[in-house]
Amino acid sequence: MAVILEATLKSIALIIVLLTGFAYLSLVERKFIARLQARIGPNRAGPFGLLTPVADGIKLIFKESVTPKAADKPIYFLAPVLVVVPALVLFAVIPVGKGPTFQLASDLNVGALFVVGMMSIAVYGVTLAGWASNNKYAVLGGLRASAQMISYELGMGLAIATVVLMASSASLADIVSAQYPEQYGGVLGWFLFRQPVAAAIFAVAAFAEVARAPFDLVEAEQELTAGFMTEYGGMKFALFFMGEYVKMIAVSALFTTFFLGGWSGPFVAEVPILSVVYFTLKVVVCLLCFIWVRASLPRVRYDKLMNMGWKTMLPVGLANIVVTAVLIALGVPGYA
Amino acid sequence: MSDLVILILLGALSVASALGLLLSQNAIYAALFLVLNFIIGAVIFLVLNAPFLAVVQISVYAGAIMVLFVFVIMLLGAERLAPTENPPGLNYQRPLAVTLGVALLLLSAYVLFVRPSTSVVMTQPVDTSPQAVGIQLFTTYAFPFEVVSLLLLAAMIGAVVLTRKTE
Amino acid sequence: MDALILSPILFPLLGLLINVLWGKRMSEQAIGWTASFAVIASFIVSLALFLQLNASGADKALHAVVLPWIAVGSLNVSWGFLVDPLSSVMMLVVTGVGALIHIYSIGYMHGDERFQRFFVYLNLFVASMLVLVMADNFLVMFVGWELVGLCSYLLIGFWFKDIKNAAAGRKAFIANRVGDVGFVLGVMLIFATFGSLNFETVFEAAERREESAVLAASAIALLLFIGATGKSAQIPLFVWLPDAMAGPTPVSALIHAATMVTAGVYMMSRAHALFELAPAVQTLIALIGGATALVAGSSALRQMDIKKVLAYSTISQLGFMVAAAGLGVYVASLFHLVTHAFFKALLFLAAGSVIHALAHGNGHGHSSVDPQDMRAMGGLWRRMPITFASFAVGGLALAGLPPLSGFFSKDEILLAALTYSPVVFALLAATAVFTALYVGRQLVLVFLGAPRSPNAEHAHESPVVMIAPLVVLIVLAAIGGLINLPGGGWLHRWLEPVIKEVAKPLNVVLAAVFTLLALGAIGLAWTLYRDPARAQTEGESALGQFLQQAWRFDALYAALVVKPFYAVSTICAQVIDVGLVDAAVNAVGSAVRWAGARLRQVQTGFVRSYGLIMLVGVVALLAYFVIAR
Amino acid sequence: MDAASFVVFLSSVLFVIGVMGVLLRRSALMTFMSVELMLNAANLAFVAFAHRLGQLAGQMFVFFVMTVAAAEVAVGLALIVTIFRTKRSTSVDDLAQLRG
Repeated sequence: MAVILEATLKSIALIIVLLTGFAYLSLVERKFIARLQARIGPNRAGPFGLLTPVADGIKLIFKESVTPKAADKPIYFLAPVLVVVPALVLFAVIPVGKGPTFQLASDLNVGALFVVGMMSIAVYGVTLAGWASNNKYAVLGGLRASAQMISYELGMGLAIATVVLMASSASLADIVSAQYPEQYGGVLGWFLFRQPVAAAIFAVAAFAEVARAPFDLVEAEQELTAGFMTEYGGMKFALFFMGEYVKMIAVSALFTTFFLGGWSGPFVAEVPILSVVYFTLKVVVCLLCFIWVRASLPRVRYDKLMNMGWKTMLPVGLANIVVTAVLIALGVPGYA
Repeated sequence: MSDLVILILLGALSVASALGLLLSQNAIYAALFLVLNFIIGAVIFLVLNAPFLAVVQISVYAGAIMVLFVFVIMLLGAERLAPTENPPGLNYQRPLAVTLGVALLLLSAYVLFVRPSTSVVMTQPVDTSPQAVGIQLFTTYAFPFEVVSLLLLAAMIGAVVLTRKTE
Repeated sequence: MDALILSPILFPLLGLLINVLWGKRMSEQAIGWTASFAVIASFIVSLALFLQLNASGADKALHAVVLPWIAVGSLNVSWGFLVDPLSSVMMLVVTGVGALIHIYSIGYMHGDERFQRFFVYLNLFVASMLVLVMADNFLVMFVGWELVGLCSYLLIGFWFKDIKNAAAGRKAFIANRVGDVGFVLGVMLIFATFGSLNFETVFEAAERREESAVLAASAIALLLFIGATGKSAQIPLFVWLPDAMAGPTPVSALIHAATMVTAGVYMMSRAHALFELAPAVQTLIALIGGATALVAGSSALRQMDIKKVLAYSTISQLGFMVAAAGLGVYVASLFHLVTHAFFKALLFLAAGSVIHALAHGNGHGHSSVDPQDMRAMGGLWRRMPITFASFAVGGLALAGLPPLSGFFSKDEILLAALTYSPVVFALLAATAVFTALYVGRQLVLVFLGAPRSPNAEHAHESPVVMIAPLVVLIVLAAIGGLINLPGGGWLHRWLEPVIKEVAKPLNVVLAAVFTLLALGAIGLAWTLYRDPARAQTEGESALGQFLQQAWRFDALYAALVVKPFYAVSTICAQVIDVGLVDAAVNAVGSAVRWAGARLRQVQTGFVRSYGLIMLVGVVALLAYFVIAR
Repeated sequence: MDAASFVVFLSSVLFVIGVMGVLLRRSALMTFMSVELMLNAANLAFVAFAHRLGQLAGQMFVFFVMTVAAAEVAVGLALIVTIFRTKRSTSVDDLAQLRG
């Protein structure tokens, strides 16, 4: 019984953190982009615009909820949920701090595979949202989204497989601790430095998974109005919005775990709570990179996107796995 | 015993989703019911000490195979299924099929619950970690593994050739 | 040692392989010379083996068992090969004459669309003939025996686009097959009698004159002789050889004059121990040989085709050899075989040269003539001097004029006939006169007088590749007699370990008489055929017709064998096959159709109903296993 | 009743539902999904037996079944798409040309 209680409490805490995180991430993004574009950004609600998310929330809640007549109702309502849930569930296996205290399913020895599985489930929400709206732009957006996500899942899966190979374990906790072998002083043990190719593939795939610029073809307003979200408004739109940001956080957390040494940092052994701080810091850096890229790069053409997924990411990822496996088999220092 | 309770709950859900698949008039719904069924199946795998298969089930069945189904259904616009009416000369199909299905169910129930089962001693729980599965896969089952990889290649080429548009 | 003994066979096979695999990409020259060098190499090895045999003493045969073949019960046959004095002489003849003819063929077959295949067949033939000659047991010999038959068939029908040529090939094959049946039966009987097929074992037993051997010898000898009549073209199976002239002329020279047709004679010499046990059969053989010689020799008198004359001449000379074998003078028989190989190859190649020259004219817008018809020739000596010289030397050797090779060998046979059998002597003596007569006739018609066609008028001497072998053969045909001068020459001594035979001294009277007869016959031919008009009409008389058709053997066979056979075949085809076999087959077919028409109702085409049927099966099986077990 | 027999029974129920789907539904897509359901039912039974017998072999089988299923779906869906292009229909009853 205690186990269930603990899990429930942890889940609630996690959801609260994520929801606030999502709300303020939207604010951060708007402010950050504004700075990058030499603007000021939202600054009306509250000091420095800190209450903007609250104001947004109130606006969205009180908006009239319009449902298209031809929409397939159950799925129309189900789709936004399907977008948010896998992103939330992903956090179950991510160790946000040192030890089992800071992880929901700490003993899951197939954690990395679980990540891949959840990523693949995430496609449904987008696709079904497009289909259920009964709108051709939405359907096209949905189809584009699913095709894009499936293509980039392969690259991401290969990158994760390389990491699993390096750590010789599929448990995320093991992966984090594998990035601190004795012979490497601190930061150099990160897989970011020992597996730069995998890290690059993962990063690119992450943009495609979250469908953000430069890979936001799914909602390319010039071509598809708002893509699969065209027919969604009010809170249902907010759910998609939330899904996107939670996914962004989740992917950043995963990148941190896989390549940036997770929660590790100086003095963690003495003060365990520091690990959560380190983890949060690293995730925030990743998120800022997301925003930075969005502000800098133009959108890619769709066929180029698909070409890159299948003809660059996949072969490179495969080659990387082979090379890594050979290096490990040969016992090369840093890989054995 | 708690395992059994969980399993019965999951089983009920599983059967319900399967019936949903059987009875739905919309292919997308059917596909979603099937996805649900697969995810429940994955949880059952977890309960039965098969975590590796559980996640593979999710990523392969739910994440890849069923996405493909949904994709094809949407692509063809084939979601509206005509009501099940039999072509002439096929009227016997439904009653016979149902009868046989019930017979099959009764037979398996008889075997499982009525007949005294030959006692099988359960040995120690085995190591079902990905490592253990991987080692088995690359030693004992290395040959089938290679064969299956060839099969996948053949299927891939077959699918490409079949759907290629001829000029 | 094994490899060395085998190599004469392996070289042509190697050449064949190269031409089969890469011939498509090789030039004519390359193909021809590959094949020729293969045979030349084979000849060189044969020569080496011969010299080794000579050095080590002729009674020490070289023997190699390469592979076991059949070992069933008491039957034990291996791929064994033997080089003894007898086979070494044959090897030299086969590879030596074969090599010359290969080289000649490069010129003769120039431009043929199936040039490559021709040389493949030729190499295969040489290899097969060597298998026949070098075999150390009857079964391997039979393999070679069949293979040369096959090559003969392939090469006679080489220009199979003309249906006549294909038919000729078939005829040769069938006639040989009849003989082969006798040969196979003979081999079986040998095994039944001696319990072995090895020459050594069999002949030793035969020489010991074991009782069982003596009893069976007549039957064995008769059966083997039937085989020989097929290969060596004797009565009654000689009819295939004239038709075999349908093949390219080098083939006629190599196979149907110099080598394959001598297989029967070789076989009889090889198995002489067996034949000597059956004196009655020997007499029969001598008579048949003599009769064949006379029939073919007289038929040659009225042939108009340049090659047909030589074909009948070949049959006739083979008759001489067979008669000699029948008289028990095997060395004389082999001697004639060797000299005949020289001068008959020479004659055929010279004839080929003539045909080549005349056929050449056909392509140049002149009137089209049959290049083999002697009526279209005449006066060629001026235009083709070397060919004329070749033909003259070969022809005079054939006619038996001293000191050419034919004189010695023929004389030896006539002398033996005179000694042992007056009837055979009469037959052979007449044939000898006929021989000189048709040789003279042919020389006059082809080379002397005035050209009787534009082609003959514009004929040119053949190219060097064709002329060079002719020159070599001229020499051989001229001096070939030296290998066995009367009174126990070299060949007698050399063959001593295999065939013990007392040599006879030269009978001067006989030699002088036949020389004069031959000269007289040639003179007669000169007077008769100086006016070529006679040649045009002579075939029209009843006797002319009779001779031209070779004593009407073909017609006889057509009436006695072919027609009844066709009748029986017709009955089989129309009554038994259509009425019985076909009806049964059709009945099965319609039964299946009927059943199929009923059964197809099950195939509704609905996948679902198939699935349902499967489910019925599944439930039934499961119920069986659950309830019945 | 232990967990394994229950799961095996569950597997047979799911299997029968799959069979019904194959036999009663007309759409090729439905047929196909029902086949997947049947395969999955078989997988459940395999895992149950593996659990009961304490062996990994059953799980290995499931792994291979999944692979084969993936291959099957790739080709099968390609077939359905191709058929749909010519027939404008996914009904298996429209594909009855092979009747006798």
